[in-house]
Amino acid sequence: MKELTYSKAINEALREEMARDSKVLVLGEEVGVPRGGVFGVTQGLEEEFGKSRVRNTPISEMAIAGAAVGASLLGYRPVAEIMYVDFITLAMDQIVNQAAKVRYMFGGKARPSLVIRTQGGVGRGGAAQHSQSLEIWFATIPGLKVAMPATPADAKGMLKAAIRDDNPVIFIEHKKLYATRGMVPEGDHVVPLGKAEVKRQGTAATIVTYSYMVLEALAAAEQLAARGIDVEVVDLRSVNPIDWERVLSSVKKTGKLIAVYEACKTGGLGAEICSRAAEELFDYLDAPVQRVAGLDTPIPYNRKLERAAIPNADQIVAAVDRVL
Amino acid sequence: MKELTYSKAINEALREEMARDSKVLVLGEEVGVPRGGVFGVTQGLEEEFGKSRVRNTPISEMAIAGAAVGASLLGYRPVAEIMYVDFITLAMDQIVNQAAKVRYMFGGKARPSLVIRTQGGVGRGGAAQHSQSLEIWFATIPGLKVAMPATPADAKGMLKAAIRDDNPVIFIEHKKLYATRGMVPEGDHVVPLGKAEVKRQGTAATIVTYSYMVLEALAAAEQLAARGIDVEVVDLRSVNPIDWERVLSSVKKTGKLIAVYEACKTGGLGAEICSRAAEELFDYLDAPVQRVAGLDTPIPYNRKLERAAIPNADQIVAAVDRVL
Amino acid sequence: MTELIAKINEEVDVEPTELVRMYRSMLRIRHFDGTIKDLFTKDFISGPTHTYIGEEAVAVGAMSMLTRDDYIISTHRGHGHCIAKGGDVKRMMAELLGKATGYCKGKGGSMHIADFDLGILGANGIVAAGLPIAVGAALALQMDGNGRVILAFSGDAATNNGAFHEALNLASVWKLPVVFVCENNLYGITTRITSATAIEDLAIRASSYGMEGVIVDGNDVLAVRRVVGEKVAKARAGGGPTLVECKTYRWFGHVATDPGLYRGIEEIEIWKAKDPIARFRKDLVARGVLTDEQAEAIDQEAAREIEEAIEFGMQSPEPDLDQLLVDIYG
Amino acid sequence: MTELIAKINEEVDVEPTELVRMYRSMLRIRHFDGTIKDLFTKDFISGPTHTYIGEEAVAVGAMSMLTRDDYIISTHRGHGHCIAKGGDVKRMMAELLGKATGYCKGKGGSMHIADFDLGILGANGIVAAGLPIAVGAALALQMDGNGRVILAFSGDAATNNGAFHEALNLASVWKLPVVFVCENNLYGITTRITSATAIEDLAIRASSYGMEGVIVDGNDVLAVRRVVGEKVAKARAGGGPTLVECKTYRWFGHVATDPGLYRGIEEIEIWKAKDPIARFRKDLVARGVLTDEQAEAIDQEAAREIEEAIEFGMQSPEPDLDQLLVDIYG
Ligand SMILES: Cc1ncc(C[n+]2csc(CCOP(=O)(O)OP(=O)(O)O)c2C)c(N)n1
Ligand SMILES: Cc1ncc(C[n+]2csc(CCOP(=O)(O)OP(=O)(O)O)c2C)c(N)n1
Ligand SMILES: [Mg+2]
Ligand SMILES: [Mg+2]
Repeated sequence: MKELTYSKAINEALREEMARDSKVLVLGEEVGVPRGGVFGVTQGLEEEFGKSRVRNTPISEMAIAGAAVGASLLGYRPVAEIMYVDFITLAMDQIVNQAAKVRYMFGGKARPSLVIRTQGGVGRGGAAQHSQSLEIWFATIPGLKVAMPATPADAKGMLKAAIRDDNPVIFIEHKKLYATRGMVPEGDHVVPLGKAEVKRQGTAATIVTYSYMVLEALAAAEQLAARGIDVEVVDLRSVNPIDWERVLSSVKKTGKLIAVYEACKTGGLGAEICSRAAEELFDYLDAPVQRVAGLDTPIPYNRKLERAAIPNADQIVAAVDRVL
Repeated sequence: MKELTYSKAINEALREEMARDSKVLVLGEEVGVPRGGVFGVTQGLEEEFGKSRVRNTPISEMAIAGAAVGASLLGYRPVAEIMYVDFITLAMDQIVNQAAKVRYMFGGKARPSLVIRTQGGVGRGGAAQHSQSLEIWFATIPGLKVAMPATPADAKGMLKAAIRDDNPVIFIEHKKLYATRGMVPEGDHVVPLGKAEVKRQGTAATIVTYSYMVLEALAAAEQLAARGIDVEVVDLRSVNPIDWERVLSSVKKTGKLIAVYEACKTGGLGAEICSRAAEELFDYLDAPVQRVAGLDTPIPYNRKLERAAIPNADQIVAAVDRVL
Repeated sequence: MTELIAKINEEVDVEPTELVRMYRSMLRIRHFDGTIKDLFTKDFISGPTHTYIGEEAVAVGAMSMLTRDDYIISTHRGHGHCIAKGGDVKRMMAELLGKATGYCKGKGGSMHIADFDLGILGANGIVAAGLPIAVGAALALQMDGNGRVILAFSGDAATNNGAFHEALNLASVWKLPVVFVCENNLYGITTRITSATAIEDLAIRASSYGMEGVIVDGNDVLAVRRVVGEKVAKARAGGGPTLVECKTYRWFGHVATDPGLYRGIEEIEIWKAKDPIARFRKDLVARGVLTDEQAEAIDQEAAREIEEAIEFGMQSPEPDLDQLLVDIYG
Repeated sequence: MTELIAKINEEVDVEPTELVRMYRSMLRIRHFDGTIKDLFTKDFISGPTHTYIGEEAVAVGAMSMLTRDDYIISTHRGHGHCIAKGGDVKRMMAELLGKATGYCKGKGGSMHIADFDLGILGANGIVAAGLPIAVGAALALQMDGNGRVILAFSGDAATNNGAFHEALNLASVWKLPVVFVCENNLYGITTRITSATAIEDLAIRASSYGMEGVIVDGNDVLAVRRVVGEKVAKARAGGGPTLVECKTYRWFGHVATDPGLYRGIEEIEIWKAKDPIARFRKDLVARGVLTDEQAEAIDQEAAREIEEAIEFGMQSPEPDLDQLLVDIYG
């Protein structure tokens, strides 16, 4: 184990996988020399693996995604970076109509072994076009997998799993997580996709969340623990497919569900969590399901407003209090 | 009142609005002479209103949507057609980052008075890239309105409302509805956006649905009525914003909710409906909420498989039976 | 940058067996697509289904210089590409009929036929979407470094889509082994290319990417063969991509149900008179490669093959219902 | 198609007051963007914020031939465009500071400043996304039929995006009154344009759309004025769109926090020596339009205006919290 930032953990996963498998490529805007991506996540890769396997691209999101699809069909394992998830709007056809569909519509022949790395969420002042949380777009598409790790260890382990996976994986990082630190197992640390993890055990209520909001949920759990209330925090880690077994067994145990997510409340992923629980655990739920989510608004520039647009630990605490 | 097909009802709305307001334009692939769109919906408009107001475009979905945004900012009311909702993947930036955001991010100055007409859903043999139901992508975006009428009368009335609306409206038709017929009020028949309608009254259970599935739900209601079971069918009509008052008051009354939608079950709009009911009507629901939805699969070409991929009246009946 | 290739049939140094193979391939396409309208009308086929009749010289000429190990990526109008690359007409027809024996187990249909073993990376229901994918495949081929290439097909109207621009730019800046074959049949659905863009010759677009652009008579199978062959050789040698515009015409409507008459009978007749198959046949007979009887026999053999393909497809079973949820993830 | 405009300063028939206005506008831009780094470091500004220093001649020259009723659409690097079109530096600065008095009530920030009353349809955080919007605005202007035009700005790197292709093609086939002004500052973030495309002169891309393409020295404000003015006049007269490539350079990094040194000190120094403001000032003094003292005084006035703008912004209130849910729908 060693302490790494989230961003270095991702870098390490890329380095290890590139060293392990010569079919792994990295492409995207600015991913190579000099900066290794505008967030520095791919730093050093071009120096280590060369221009051929680490490719800066033009500002052509559609071609970046399409090139990843095409290279994967010939046996490569491209890891494409889309700088902000907001820009993935330009690559939706390649992701949704091509990558997600080729295996099925060609009757099983294709192996779209690609990863699209991107980052989303509210950071500091990105405003309406640089702050979105769009994971529901991919969570609802069969054929895609969607990973949204919250910790450096999961980021490393899930990216390794994603690269080795034979399906298109949308790997959504969070800009506010890059600088966070955590212990990361050394060596071949692989975290399977589609598996949630209980990040904190408890019995009073179940908080289901993912990505940056795991940190807010854990902070809320601390506050509640100080008052003698032990909530369970389930980190989905993958939002497609969702680990229903883990989610539902926790809710069964606690009888209470709070779904926490940064995306706009209406139509966001938490709706799926709550709906599934309401369908399948009717006899177990002893309080209404709760959603603590982003407000239904574009993200404003002003910091005070920006902060108010998304959930925080206090709101999570309040939601838990409502159901106890 | 006169009987019209869904497609003619839309055509009539366009004609009436173009006659009423010279700022209304129609643009898109094939919308003009000779065919008036590949589904014939815009037939006759170029002949009546001229080349300047009815414009065939190149196969440039991004530019079609962008041109609609730009013209709206200068006071026009463009109605752009994207031939299949599957192709809207190519216009997501203009719709989500531009149209939906301009008013907010410019501090209220912009008036994005545009309509994007498109059509979706499973038809006959369109397969994985011509059959999708992607409304959740837009239902989760604040700033957009999303209309999905099920009847000729609603299609006409809602399109008129959409054209007069000062917000970007994604108007999603259904390919299987075009040939359906229904009575349509003559004259200035405007159906407000954001208002659901009870298409059939009942007390045994509430079916909440929209677009083509309204027909399946009504067929199911008939079958159930034959057995003495009266279900209420709520047609959302608009999926952004959702008419919560109407939805929740019906569920309050019946105590049972079945959400029916053609899109993939996981992450689809029905999750939002069920989640909201579970949150707000905990004390009223006397059976688990149900979802009757498309399977989580790309749509296959073969007709037998295609039919099996999406819900039908029998499945709706079965779901009602489960909760009674 | 743009060079017009005129008549180049004079000196042909192609083996007679190869010429006959090409002729047979063109006829297979013609007969295959000749059955579509009928099958559609009888409701055996559904979904948008596009015929290649009139354009056979492009697919057959372009692909005649590829090996089995080379790749192609096709379009919505893909039957001809698939047949020219050696696709099995039985499995193609079974796919159109939605059968379990089809190329995609009946799950893809006309717009999604693919045969990865033959290097056919698939038809595509999204206009121009194959081009960025071809760029990725070409990147893989460049990294493999064994001289293989990919042909990326598109229509004329497809060149107005952003995907075309991004794909050609990226292919050129990375000097990838791809030849972009643009089938300019003058229309996208009912829209004439000249009302969708202010230029006539699409090959000129290559210059925006520092790429070579060439125009060729797309109804002259040997001209297409020579030009594409040259550009394939250049790509194999590391010379980077080329845009080859083939001027041609689709005889029938955009899809099976479209009579296509918005183009005017006269225009259609002019182009039918330039029938690439009749022209090639005449040429082959004139050169003594085939007798008239032999040419006719090949025509009839091709027709029979397609009959057999229909027979095969009709006899084949539907996919099992449990196929619905198979092949989503791997 | 592409024509290189060299030195054209010899015969200048521009009113002295107009020359002085242009000079002042360039200085406003320089001083405005000169404050960014400091404000950012002190944490008064957040989010990606891009400076225009070094490129002032493009915005000011291009916009000097517009009327107040004409339109522009800007980019992420938009402060210069806004100032050149007459934007209020107080409201701009207040916006950067996230204040209620800002152009967008503090809800937009640097990348979303707009002033519809002045025809400024907004900066844009998405590269190239303004171009299709400009086409729609130009369509509106064409239908209005009163001779107004729109200038659509983009960077060099933006021309590799599909949006550029679709927008220029559509503008050309519809002969819309738009002039595309491409600011070729040689880089997109750290990526040199020549490693993102295989061509050097981006104006050549116009030929793909049957459009006129022109290159101009983007550090020569009068050259930009003349060339863009000509193309604006052509657009007003129904002559359709033009692509004008302005060769220029950004002195500093891509965003406030980027030193920009990946470009090499030497290259940066070469371009600093071509300072468009110093050059214009020298020219104005040489022509007797201004004395050195007057030129200096204008510089100081501009600096003071920006100081006042900061003062204004700093004093202004934050938006109320209830603004969060206002302006979503209208
Ligand atoms: C992105 C996209 N837009 C629109 C369509 C509908 N469509 C199918 S084929 C076609 C015309 C294509 O024309 P062209 O590229 O010239 O090819 P051709 O059909 O002439 O072979 C259109 C518009 C589509 N499939 N994909
Ligand atoms: C679609 C999209 N991709 C990527 C980005 C990130 N980005 C912001 S500015 C920029 C570089 C733009 O370069 P250029 O067009 O030359 O304009 P310049 O910054 O040089 O003025 C990039 C890649 C973005 N904002 N939008
Ligand atoms: Mg065509
Ligand atoms: Mg630049």
